[in-house]
Amino acid sequence: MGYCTHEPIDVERLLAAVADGERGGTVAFVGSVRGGAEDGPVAAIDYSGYEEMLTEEFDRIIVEARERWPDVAFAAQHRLGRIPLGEPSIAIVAAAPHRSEAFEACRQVIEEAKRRLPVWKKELFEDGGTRWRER
Amino acid sequence: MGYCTHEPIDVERLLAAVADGERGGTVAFVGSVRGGAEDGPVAAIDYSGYEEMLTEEFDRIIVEARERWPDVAFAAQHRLGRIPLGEPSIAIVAAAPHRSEAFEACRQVIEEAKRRLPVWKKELFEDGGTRWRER
Amino acid sequence: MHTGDELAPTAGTITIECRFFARYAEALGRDVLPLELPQPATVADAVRELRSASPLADVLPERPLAAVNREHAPLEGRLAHGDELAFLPPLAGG
Amino acid sequence: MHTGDELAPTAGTITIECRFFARYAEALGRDVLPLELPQPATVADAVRELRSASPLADVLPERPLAAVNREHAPLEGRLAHGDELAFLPPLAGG
Repeated sequence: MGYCTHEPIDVERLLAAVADGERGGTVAFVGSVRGGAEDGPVAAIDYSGYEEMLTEEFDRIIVEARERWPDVAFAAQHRLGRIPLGEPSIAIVAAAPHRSEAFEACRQVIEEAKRRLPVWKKELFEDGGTRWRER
Repeated sequence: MGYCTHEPIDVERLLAAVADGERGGTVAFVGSVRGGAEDGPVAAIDYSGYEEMLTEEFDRIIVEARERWPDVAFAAQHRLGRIPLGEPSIAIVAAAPHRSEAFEACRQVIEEAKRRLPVWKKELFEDGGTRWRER
Repeated sequence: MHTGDELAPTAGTITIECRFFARYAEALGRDVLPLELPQPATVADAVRELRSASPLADVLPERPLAAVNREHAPLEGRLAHGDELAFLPPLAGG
Repeated sequence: MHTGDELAPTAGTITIECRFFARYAEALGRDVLPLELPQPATVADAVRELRSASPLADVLPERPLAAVNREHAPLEGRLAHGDELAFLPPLAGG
């Protein structure tokens, strides 16, 4: 399962990828497309990425997290392309023997992903207009 | 959707219950049945609860969390009955406009749930033996 | 809860419904027990009364976790006629 | 990455592949541009060279976010022949 997908993210499948009988606590972060632009109602967001780097950088982020939390299993995906409002654009799953590690590890991975993944958002307004959304 | 279920927990359905275009950050905690008993291999755990109180207490926990984080939407379920190793026994979902609130709110609800929900676990060993598991 | 005509108190007493769960219910062989107590009565009074005879003396600790009407209650919690008093073994949920 | 025979350098120079994304690519009307630089060269040297002529002067900031061979790189980062130098508009992932 690659880090990068152009299909809807299947969170259940990510959860299944890390499930086992020894890791009792799993934390998932799911980031979804939000409206809230000033210029009008957003219908969807077009996510574009530097895909080769996205995959490598996501892997580096998870390798770093695994160094810090060796007992934690991770699964993660970023969706690219046109994503309708309310649908997930990113999901991070961390499964650990104890829940505090799962919370911390999941949090670190999403913070690093937001900071480092080469992804850009273009808002698609209902009236047909577009705008790059930069945080 | 009640807080209490005797069927497998459908995390995707809990995520869908809190999804909307304004809450971009959703955190889910999923607690699964772990092995790790000293007395032999655990095949499953039989979860029993004081169901009427479980429902009321879960509701109080979430009302308290909603007072602290008014913008956060919650969904939660505890499964009872015989649960095989590795399957979810509890899931808490918190969706917020910003992810730090979603992490904090989800964490508070699982901590309170672990501390307050009237639920008990009986380990079912592969050799047919049983034992109450108390933390 | 002050309903329950079937639990009509004698003068100066209340009748409550005690419930037992998990390890307590298993050891006791039952999960419900009506209990009559002189007024005023607390959770601690109910525990003392129950522990005055076996097999409950062996099952119920001196300071068990308790809930009154489906809400966690301290040992000093006051009981009313018709209350549901539940004794909870150490919780292990989640 | 020191492959890429198609980018054979002239004496004392290196050739790199510049890549542009999102807003940069849109404003520029293209997403790839080969660039020859005198050795030794840094990311900052490439930025200066690119910004010396429009339309890139209007598109690329003086201190853009950059990646060399698919890894975030500082402006002082050294470039080698055949490197892939990507210019990244402010990130907005997740």
